[in-house]
Amino acid sequence: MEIADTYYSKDEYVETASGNKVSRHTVLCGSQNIVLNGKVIVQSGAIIRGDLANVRTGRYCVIGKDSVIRPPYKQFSKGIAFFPMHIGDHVFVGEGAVVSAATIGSCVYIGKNAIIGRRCVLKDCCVIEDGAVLPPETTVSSYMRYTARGTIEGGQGNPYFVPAAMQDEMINYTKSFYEHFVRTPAPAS
Amino acid sequence: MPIYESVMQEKPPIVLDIGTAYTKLGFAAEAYPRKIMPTEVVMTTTGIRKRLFDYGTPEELYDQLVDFLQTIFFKHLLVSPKERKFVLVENVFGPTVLRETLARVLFVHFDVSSVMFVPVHLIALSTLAVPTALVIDIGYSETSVMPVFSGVQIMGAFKDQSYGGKAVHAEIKRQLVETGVKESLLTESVLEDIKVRTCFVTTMERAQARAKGGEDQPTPAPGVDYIVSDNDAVIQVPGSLREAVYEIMFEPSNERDSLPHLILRSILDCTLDVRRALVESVFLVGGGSMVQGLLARLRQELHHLLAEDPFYAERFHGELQFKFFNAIGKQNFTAWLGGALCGATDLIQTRSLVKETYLKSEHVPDWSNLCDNRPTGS
Amino acid sequence: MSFMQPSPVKYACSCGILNPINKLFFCRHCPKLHCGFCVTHEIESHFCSNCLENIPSTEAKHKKNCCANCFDCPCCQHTLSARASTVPVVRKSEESKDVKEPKDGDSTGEATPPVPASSKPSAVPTTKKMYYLSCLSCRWTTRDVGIPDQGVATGTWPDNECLYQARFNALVEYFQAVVLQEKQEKLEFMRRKAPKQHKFPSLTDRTGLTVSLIRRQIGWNDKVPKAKAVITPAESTSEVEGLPANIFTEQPNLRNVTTIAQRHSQPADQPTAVGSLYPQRRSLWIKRSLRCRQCEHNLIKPEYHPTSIKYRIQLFASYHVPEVVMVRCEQPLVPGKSNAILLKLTNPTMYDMTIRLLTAAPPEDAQVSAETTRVVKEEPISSSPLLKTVGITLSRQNSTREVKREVIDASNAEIVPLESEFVLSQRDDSKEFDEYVQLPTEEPKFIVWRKGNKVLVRLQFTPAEELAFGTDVVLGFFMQYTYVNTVTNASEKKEPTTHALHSRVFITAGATEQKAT
Amino acid sequence: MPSENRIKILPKAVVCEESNLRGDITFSSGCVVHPSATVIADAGPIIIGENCIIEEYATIAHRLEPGASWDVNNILSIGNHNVFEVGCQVEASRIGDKNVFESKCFVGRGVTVSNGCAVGAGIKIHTSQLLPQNTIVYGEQGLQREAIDKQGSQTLQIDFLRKVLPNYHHLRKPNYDPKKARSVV
Repeated sequence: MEIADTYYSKDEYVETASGNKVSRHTVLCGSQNIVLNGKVIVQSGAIIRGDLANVRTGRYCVIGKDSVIRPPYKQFSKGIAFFPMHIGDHVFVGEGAVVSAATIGSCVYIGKNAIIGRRCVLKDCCVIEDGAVLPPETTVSSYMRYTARGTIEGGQGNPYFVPAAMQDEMINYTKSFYEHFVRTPAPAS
Repeated sequence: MPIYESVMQEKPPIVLDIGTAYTKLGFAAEAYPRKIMPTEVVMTTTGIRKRLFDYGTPEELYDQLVDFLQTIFFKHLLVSPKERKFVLVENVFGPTVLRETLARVLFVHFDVSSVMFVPVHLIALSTLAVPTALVIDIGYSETSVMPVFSGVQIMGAFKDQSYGGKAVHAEIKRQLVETGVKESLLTESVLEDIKVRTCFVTTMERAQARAKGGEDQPTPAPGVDYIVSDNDAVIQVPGSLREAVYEIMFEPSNERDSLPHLILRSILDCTLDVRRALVESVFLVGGGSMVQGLLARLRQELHHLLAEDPFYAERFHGELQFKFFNAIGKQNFTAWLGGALCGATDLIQTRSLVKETYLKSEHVPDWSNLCDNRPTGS
Repeated sequence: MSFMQPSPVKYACSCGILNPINKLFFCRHCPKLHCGFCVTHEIESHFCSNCLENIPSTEAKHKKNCCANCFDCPCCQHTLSARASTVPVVRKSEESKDVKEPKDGDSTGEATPPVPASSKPSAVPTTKKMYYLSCLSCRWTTRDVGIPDQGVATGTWPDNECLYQARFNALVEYFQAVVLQEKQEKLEFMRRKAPKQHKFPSLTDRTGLTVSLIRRQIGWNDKVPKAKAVITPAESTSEVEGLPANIFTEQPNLRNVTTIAQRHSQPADQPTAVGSLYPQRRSLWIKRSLRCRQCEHNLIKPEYHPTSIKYRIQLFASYHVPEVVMVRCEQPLVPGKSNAILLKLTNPTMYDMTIRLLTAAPPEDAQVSAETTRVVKEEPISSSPLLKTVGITLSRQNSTREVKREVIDASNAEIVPLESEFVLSQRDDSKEFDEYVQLPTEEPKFIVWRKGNKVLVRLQFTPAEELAFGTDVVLGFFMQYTYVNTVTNASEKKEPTTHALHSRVFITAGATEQKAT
Repeated sequence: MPSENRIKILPKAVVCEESNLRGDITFSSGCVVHPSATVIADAGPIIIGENCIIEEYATIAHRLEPGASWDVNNILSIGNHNVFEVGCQVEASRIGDKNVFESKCFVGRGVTVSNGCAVGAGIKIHTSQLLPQNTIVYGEQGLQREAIDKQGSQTLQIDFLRKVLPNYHHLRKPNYDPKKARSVV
């Protein structure tokens, strides 16, 4: 089904030169450490913790409402370090998700209220179901689907669970999400 | 022979024991199954998780079996079923539609090269390397007794009753609901967990005292607070429940259908000269037989009945001592283990139903003329 | 519309099952749609989904489909992570002893908390890294069950062995011998019964003096090695294990009793006490390739490398079949009230397509293209050269096929077919970037909008009169489209052939609303 | 309920300005409160022990029971070294030391959390119960077990955050000196 248009008010969102659309009601800590590579939508209530470490996203990402992007930390015997977080292109982070992954590949779908624990690795083309909880240091490889029950299903070539053409579908989805994320037309007065 | 051996090494047959509640799966000549998984299927079309044997039409069963076996092959065993040999452990008196559909799925959909159906009681016995025993299979939906003498099943003496894991679950549920626990909390998995982690079979003396009622009741075993994790509630599991739920297998009734009666009646249905041999070789298999205290109780009950019940006292003669076999491995996969043994031998070549034969008639021959594992060699 | 929501548009697969287009594949050789049900699944490669290492299939088999390095938590089935702790190497009586204490190996279930002195920075200058496995989900560690820490993070963790392996092996040998013996006896019996037919002595013949002599000369056994299979049968006993004495008095601690899932994850020993849980080697994962059942061509073949997301062969239906996307219905769905639905059709191929939407199946041989011969379509599958030449496919030749099912026609609305066919232009990625102005051409009335390889079509329909409130309205139609095939089965023909194909499409338009009164 | 917020921040505590604090709350020394964290003390004062971390969207609430009103003596005391991870919602009646509340977990009122416990990510505990020492609530079903290894300490993380957060955030100033206060009381 075609994605319906999502409207936002002119006052709420800032559009950057590279086409990023960032809500004013977000908390971008340490914004000098946050790189949004263009056509990225950051919806209201999202928090990106650039103050802890660098955060970098690819093109056509969607950071959903009230989600938290938080670089992961690791404890060593002598101290603690926060690691930079890399997010690939065409990544969708659903509403209310908490993401503390080390890396997220391209064309990844993270469902609503999913929790991605510290230093998880999400490879390209994987799906995290709504409400799924990934314990720290989980690896989800390509074409896998991490279910809300905590099991992993799918795999490349498995026609169920994750679409075989996940890459194309995510590209289409995030692009059309961006295209349908439009400013509310001025009321005809 | 070398060719055959290399084939064996190349592709060990797949051994499946698809039970009502749990499926045991693995390869022939391996000492334990690779996985024991719930017999549940996630439908690829709808994503709904359901029990494999909940089906409306045979077509529905067919589709569910396809999805179920697909998971087994490509998620657990990681081998292609194509051109494989199979050993399937089956219930002797299981519904025909089941084995027919299963065979159709394997031959038509998965293109397997041969299937060998082995009867559960007989094949379980092969793990002992003895030819004679009274095999009692306590499964999820039923408990069945089958005497085997010299490697031959005495079909006339087969007995079964519906008390298995399912009945125990129902009993736990009934008792808990009586104490005021909300029924919605008691899902099948909660009941199973309560059964497995808290319940046991009590001794005969205590059971009799409880049945009699009166003052001198034994103090029940301590109760347990059980936390239902899914719904985040606490259930008080009374100690009396813990020791009493398995009484459904021992309840005396006029029909003489409690487990000890079932065993004795089954022995009585056999000819005179095999009875002593059977009495001295009782073999319990199936997940239901793993509960604590079952063997001890059963032994007590059997001797009690022999001594006290005139019906049996008349019919059994001489000094009888019930003896039990200990399974190798765990009882819940004993039948599977037998299948794994059977699949490791040449029988898989000679006694299997091969694809060509199946496709000619699209019919599975009945079990009676299929594999028979006679350790004595006849 | 969320990405995960099931698509309202479903295509009927050639096997009769309805699927959204992203679960369908298109075999160019047949040419037909296929779904996961009607293709053969094959194993392409094994890999560990945690460490992402490719494992050759022979090694995978040898390792029982388990990864050599990764372990699952026996408690919650999540992956275990190796954790390092620094321990002093020098035997400095108190402290080092303290560190190594946790391995006193009591498996009684009364797991006493060991003193975690290991994380304490030690005063001893020479230290060594020791590793233990820890679960980050349930905090289980190998120290909990008294497994000693290891000097290297992977590889040295001991496996829990099977207690009755020796007995099992003996049983296997025994039964193999018994069966073999039986077989030989049978042969012997048959041979004795059958009249002797050979004039000349044969080495395998075991009667006759000459043969016996020759056999002895070349060092063969004179007699069949009659190794009588022996095994000590199991013994039954009247001694049975009773209940533990304290069961009636002691308060059970459920935290020390394993759950059924934990037991089953360790099938060999199925421990009942939490203290006997043991790290379990992680199962491998596979990549699959899919093959058309009819013509044995691959539909999907992934790159074998675990981290690669590419395919070597990818015949997704969405690359070959015009995609129908439901945009919206013009009015609320009311039973018996005529309505119109807007559909977006996309041509994914590099050739123009002519599309017709019909209410009945087009006749089978409605091939529009002039040069198309029906040979292509009727090319018998079994006669493909591959099948003829390769010996191993002999058995496949009579390979059985799934019974084709009837498409379940769930449609409950009357469709007004489009009055004419229309052309959908080829896909051109370059056009996406330039500001392409559509020339105003004469368009059929039902075309609302057109851009590049996309077109928006207005299809009129009427939901059936008798539909109850809240039932889904399903539109069903046949979409006929021309498809230019660049591969052909007939090798002499080089030119692409054009087929007129059709798919049955069902659209769940939404639930009916209350009839306006 | 007191008319205005009375936030006491002891020296060496790091409390971001962008946090939502309501009621009478005491942050002991070494506490770190991230932006967008919420602490609500409606029913009575909340006293948070030393070296606690309260992350984004975490909510610690001491809510009014129906019909009840602000009571100075109804103190919700939270021990030392507790971690409240992103999006957790904790309304427990008492919290000991060294507990971890992982992301998006919910701990309802009536739950008493002792020491060394960890409530796993996404787990919801509504029923009144006592979590004994070192309880780990884990998994999609919220099973409980007893940890044998002790939880790692969070002091290193606090050290790091105490260094980094002032560079990026406006902080609430420590406004309460225990020595001075003691002389007052």
